[in-house]
Amino acid sequence: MLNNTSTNLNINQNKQTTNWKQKLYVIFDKGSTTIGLALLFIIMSIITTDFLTVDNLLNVMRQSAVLCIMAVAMTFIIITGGIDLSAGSQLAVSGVVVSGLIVAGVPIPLAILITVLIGGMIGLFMGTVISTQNIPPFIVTLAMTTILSGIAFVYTEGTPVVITDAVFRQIGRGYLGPIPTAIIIMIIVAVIGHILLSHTRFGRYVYTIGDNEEAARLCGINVKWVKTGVYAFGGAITAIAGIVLASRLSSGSPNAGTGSELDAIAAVVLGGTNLFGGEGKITGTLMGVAIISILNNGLNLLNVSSYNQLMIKGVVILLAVWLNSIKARKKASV
Amino acid sequence: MLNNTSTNLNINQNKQTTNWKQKLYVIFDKGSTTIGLALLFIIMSIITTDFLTVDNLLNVMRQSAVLCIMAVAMTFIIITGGIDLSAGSQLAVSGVVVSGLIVAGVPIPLAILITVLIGGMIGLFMGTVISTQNIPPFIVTLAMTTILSGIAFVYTEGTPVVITDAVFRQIGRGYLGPIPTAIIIMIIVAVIGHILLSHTRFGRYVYTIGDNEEAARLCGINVKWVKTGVYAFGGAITAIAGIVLASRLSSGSPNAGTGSELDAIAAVVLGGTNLFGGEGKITGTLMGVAIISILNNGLNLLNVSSYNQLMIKGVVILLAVWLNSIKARKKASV
Amino acid sequence: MSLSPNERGRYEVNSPIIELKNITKEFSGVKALKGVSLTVYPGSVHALVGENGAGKSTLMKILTGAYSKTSGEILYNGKSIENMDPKNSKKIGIHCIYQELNVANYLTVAENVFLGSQPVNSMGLINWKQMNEKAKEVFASLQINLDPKHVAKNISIAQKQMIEIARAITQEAKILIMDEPTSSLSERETEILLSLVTELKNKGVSILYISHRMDEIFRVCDTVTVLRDGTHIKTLPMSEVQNVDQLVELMVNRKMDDYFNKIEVPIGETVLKVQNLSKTGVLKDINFELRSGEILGIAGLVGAGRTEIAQALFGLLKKDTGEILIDNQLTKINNPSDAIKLGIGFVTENRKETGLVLKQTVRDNISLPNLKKFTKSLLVNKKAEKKVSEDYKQKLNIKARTIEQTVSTLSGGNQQKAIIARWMIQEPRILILDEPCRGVDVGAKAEIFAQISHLAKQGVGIIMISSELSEIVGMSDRAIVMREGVIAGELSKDMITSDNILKLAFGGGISA
Amino acid sequence: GSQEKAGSEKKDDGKLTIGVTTATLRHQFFIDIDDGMKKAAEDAGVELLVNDPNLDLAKQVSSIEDYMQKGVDALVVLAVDNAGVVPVVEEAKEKGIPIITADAVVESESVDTFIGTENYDAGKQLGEYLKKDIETKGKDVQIAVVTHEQSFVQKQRLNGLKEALKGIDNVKILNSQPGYDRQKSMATVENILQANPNVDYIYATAENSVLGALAALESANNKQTKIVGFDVTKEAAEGIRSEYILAMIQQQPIKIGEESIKAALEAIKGKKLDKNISVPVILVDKANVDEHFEK
Ligand SMILES: Nc1ncnc2c1ncn2[C@@H]1O[C@H](COP(=O)(O)OP(=O)(O)OP(=O)(O)O)[C@@H](O)[C@H]1O
Ligand SMILES: Nc1ncnc2c1ncn2[C@@H]1O[C@H](COP(=O)(O)OP(=O)(O)OP(=O)(O)O)[C@@H](O)[C@H]1O
Ligand SMILES: [Mg+2]
Ligand SMILES: [Mg+2]
Repeated sequence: MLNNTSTNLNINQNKQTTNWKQKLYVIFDKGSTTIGLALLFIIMSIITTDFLTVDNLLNVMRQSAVLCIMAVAMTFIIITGGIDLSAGSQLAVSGVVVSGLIVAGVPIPLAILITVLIGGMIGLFMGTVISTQNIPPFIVTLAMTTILSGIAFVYTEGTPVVITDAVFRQIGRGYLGPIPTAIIIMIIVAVIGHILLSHTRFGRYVYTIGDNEEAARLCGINVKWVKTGVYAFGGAITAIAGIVLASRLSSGSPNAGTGSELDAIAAVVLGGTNLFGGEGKITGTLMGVAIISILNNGLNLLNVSSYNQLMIKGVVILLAVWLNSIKARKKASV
Repeated sequence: MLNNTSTNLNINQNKQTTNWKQKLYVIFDKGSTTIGLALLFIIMSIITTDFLTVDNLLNVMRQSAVLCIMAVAMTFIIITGGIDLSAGSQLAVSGVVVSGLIVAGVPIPLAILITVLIGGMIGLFMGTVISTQNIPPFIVTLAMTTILSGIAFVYTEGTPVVITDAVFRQIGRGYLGPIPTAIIIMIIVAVIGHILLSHTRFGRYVYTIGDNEEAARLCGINVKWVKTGVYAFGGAITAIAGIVLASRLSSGSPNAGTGSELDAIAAVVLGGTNLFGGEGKITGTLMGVAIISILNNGLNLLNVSSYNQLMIKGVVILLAVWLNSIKARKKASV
Repeated sequence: MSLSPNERGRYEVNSPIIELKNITKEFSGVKALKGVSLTVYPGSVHALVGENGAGKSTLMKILTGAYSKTSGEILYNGKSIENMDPKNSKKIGIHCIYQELNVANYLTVAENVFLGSQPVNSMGLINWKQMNEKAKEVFASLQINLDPKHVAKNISIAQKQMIEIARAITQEAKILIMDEPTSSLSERETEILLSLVTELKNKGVSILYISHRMDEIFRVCDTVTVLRDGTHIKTLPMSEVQNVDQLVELMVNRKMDDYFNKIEVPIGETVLKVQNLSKTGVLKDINFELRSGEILGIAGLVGAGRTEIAQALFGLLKKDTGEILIDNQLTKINNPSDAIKLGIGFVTENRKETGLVLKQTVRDNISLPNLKKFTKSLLVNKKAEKKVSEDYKQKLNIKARTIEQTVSTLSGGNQQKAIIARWMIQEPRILILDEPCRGVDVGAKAEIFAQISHLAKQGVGIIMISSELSEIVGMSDRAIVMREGVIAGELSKDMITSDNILKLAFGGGISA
Repeated sequence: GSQEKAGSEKKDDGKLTIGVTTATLRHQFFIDIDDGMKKAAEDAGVELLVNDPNLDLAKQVSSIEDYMQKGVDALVVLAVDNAGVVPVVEEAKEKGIPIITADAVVESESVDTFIGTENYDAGKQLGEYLKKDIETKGKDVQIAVVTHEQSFVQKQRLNGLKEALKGIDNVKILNSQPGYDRQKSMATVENILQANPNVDYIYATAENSVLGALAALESANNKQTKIVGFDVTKEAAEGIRSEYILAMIQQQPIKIGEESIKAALEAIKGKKLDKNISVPVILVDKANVDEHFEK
């Protein structure tokens, strides 16, 4: 009896240790982005007293809302093996559209709805071209960048459209209780994105297409539809980002957002999504966004001079991806 | 006997007609970029009298020299399945370096040599990181963009370095006989690039790696070396582009060239190179460069206002790639 | 030809050219090889057999340096070699035809033959002319008709396999590893390959030969090594192996009596009728029908158009003329999705390119076309999904640690099983299997055939394309034989014999 | 809580902090403003924080938010865009931080003062000069425009010049052509010269487009066509001497910088400032170039 018990104990202990080991392994295996993020967080907390305050953390989150929403859309697109270089211009277009509508007196909810629909239509157009005409997404979206940018400039004649509506401002600058509205919107988008990607058929098809398009087709998946759907969804989500940005700026500017697609792509890749498609997670993207936002915030708080910021940012991103790649290399070096 | 002869004749005739048909087929199959370019050329010649003059054509070629040299380097990189988003910053760095050296009194040939070497080293660094650390080129070169840009700004403190040396100015502005020097440099680089890519083992390894990296490795190709070599070569070539640009502008500016990597990538893709690697040609790239340069030139000649230029450029690039993709779809739908 | 005991003695006196000693290999904590040793003598053909996942390919990849070993020693001519990599192994004359084909799709056929060692002229430039001519010569010697200038992308998998074989010949290797070289070849090419193996052996080349086709092992091999679950079971000269059953027993560790598990089931109504199907240059006037519960074998040589029939049925090949009727209803099948809706399932011949979703798990791969079944109120029910996948992992004996293992890390045969499982869950009315047992071991084959029979019993009509005559003979209720895009003949159950199939395939007639 | 503490700590050692968000530090003009501010801050013994969003509006807004976290005593804003910073600036003002805008006007009650060039007026001034030159020619003239139309400030300069030339009917102003950086501007001007070899003037609305145009004219050896534009640098001064450039508006960036800091300090002290502190521009041509730029 006694013997038996001790054996049981032993077994349990063994189980526990392996569990622990496995967990550690999993953290390192799947979560080296986590490590990078944690490192950055700790370093920032130590070297500047302004960083680790509730206020500032909310501030960082609020700042990251636009990027985060964009990055959620970008995650879907990149997992299909695509890319969206026009996301920044889409931001500008939707900002300009929503402010134009509001200034024209359209009620805010309707204005938002129309803007999101237009965003979806832009995505739909790109998705259709990409999936039916067999043109690389890189080039379609690159061309769309200048087209959309041109449209935004022609529409506004280069002058920002100013929104004076106080309610609209609340979207990007207001609070719901103690929490900034922008953060709440960001969380909702991320949660929807996560569920869609990981727990629905559509999401699973997105992965499959990015991995082996031919296999997907042979399994009866309507590859064209799914791809088109991803870009349409991406366009709609990016329009939401554009609306939040317009609210933050209380204006729609054709200049706003240019170049932010690169930040979004960087966040997605930092989060472990494979640029060649087939692999990735919204949770990873959130961490990638956090890394970029904390880095920007920290460098500002530390008052690093602008040229040095350029260099430091590059180096940190490189290091973070490198940390993340160690697991990949471990796997590859079989 | 007679019978025999006639049969022979028949065969010969058959051969000829099939040859003709084949040739037509080949033009359409391989050369829809050619068609796009030809269309653009014809349209421009018709709608503006200023386009089709020897002077203007030399002007277009001279303007395209920098882009073309960059695009040759980019072609190699994209065929391996990579990308170089830092090419624009490399342009700035090499411009700044060469002008700094010349202003410091270093003899021009030496200054050029050093600059090209530094360019090669930058490429070598990126290539090493990409090939040994298994980090996606997109992200490595994106990070390098800000790092290099930062370096160029710190080095110059943001102020362009002015070159007054008349000999150096000749590189970008001078003539050899009736032909602008820049065009000659461009042609030399393109020819070397073509031979290297299509007629040497190194070049064929570049294709193999982009096509099937695992196969390349298992065939005993040193994938890491070849990849690193491609980026190093690319860096050196891009440095040459930077030198030509610095000479054209008579100064090295840390701002010069930013964003031009996207033009280079667009040119390469317009030329039929597969963004996923394995496929592509220098000759195609030349045509892509021509499309972009003629477009820019034509829009200026036509006095199209700058916002409209944005839109038209996007649309034309989209159309050109679309034309190019028809063949791909034809093939795929067998 | 077999060696006299005398000759074999001579080889054994020879010192070994390669010795693998105590090789172990771990993949993220799991041992794929547990101390395997292997000795290879010059001028002999050494067979490596074992179940799917036994570790054969892994052992060979360690020998070529494609994988690094966890521990153990590799000796070449008695000298220990550390840091083996593909480049080094190539240098010392080891060449491998890997199980998963390694063809660069956008390069030409000739370049693929000379991949990594294209001939160059004195200036260091590629000598295209010489390369193309050499490639042509090799193809001629292999009796295959391939244009060296053709881009490799559009050739069939069998032709890709032949490219690899051609590559192996041009390398003039001292040690040649062939990992299931015949798995996608039909009779004719297999014959050519086997005679090539003998020829090379006589030239003194050592050959390591992996195959699940037992008859080949008996025909060309001198020695056989059996692996099971990553351990070395036995090495013995072929002369000491009495029959296939003995060898199989060593492999699977149990007695096997029936390889096919064919159950006779009553044949039902016609479910599928193909009429006058034609496609210029590929298929000509194809007519046949399929009944529920029937297994229809399609035989023929590589390139005869078997796969194309399947593709036409599945909406992958645009036909020029012809009708496809299901349940006597005219159908329009423009894409796979149409076909699936009509109850057709299709296991393709090239699992890597058209089947597997490599970055995903075994579960994902199994459930892929069946997600609709697991979807409850918009969300995928992972529990149900897991249960079914787990079920089929057991049924088909898929060797994976868990169903959450990435499918790319499974052995070739087990990947094939996962794909077959995918379509079984679908519960199709018509199931097309294109080389269903490509790379599957004898034991697992029996399991798959049992499942196929089981499906037939449930009334599924099955079309089975196979290059292995024994499979057609053992499983079919009826067979059609293709030759150059036309149906050369149809054989009723009692007429299905190897002889008859071969005669039709090669263009002869058969006597009733 | 901790934020106030950080602020009070700074007050303890008596040092004031001014947060600057500039438009970009990649152009000489803004670098000069930056130099002016640094100099003034050093003289006054205040700590200067500088952030460079490099023309990204969202980043500029974020940087102002970050300054609020840090608790700066005053903000100097060189707005990337005249509208987008309004809400965040108002938020800062609500927290009691004085707002100084420089270079680009920001329309808001919260702004204490604006310091900089009246770009529209400066454009007009250049236009008046040009008008005289055109009148001496007494023939039809063509003016090509090289500009970065996406820039608000450059647009004002263009509008100002157009206003001045209104009413003269022998002037044709061509459509604006793109010229963000030097390389692009140079190519644009080369192309313009192909289409209109007889173009009389090139109006380049900023430093880079002037220098790009200069490179194009120099390389074509074209002294028929004259450049007018903004922001004289050493290279441009050389261009004025060699008569490629007819006249230019020289802003006083260093002075703008200095004035901004001075204004910020006064605002911190609680002084009420003028809404507009204009820093005059200088029109530089061959006659006075040597006064302002050494050879
Ligand atoms: N990259 C890898 N990562 C993890 N496990 C692997 C990897 N490659 C192979 N394995 C595992 O190693 C074992 C041996 O696989 P191997 O491919 O050598 O089998 P095999 O004998 O060649 O089988 P088959 O006859 O099916 O080709 C299998 O259990 C397989 O899952
Ligand atoms: N996508 C394609 N483009 C051009 N030719 C093709 C394509 N696919 C197949 N072919 C050609 O069609 C012919 C028949 O193909 P395939 O070898 O697949 O036939 P098969 O009878 O199914 O042979 P098996 O099943 O034994 O491989 C071959 O000559 C092949 O080269
Ligand atoms: Mg194997
Ligand atoms: Mg086939």
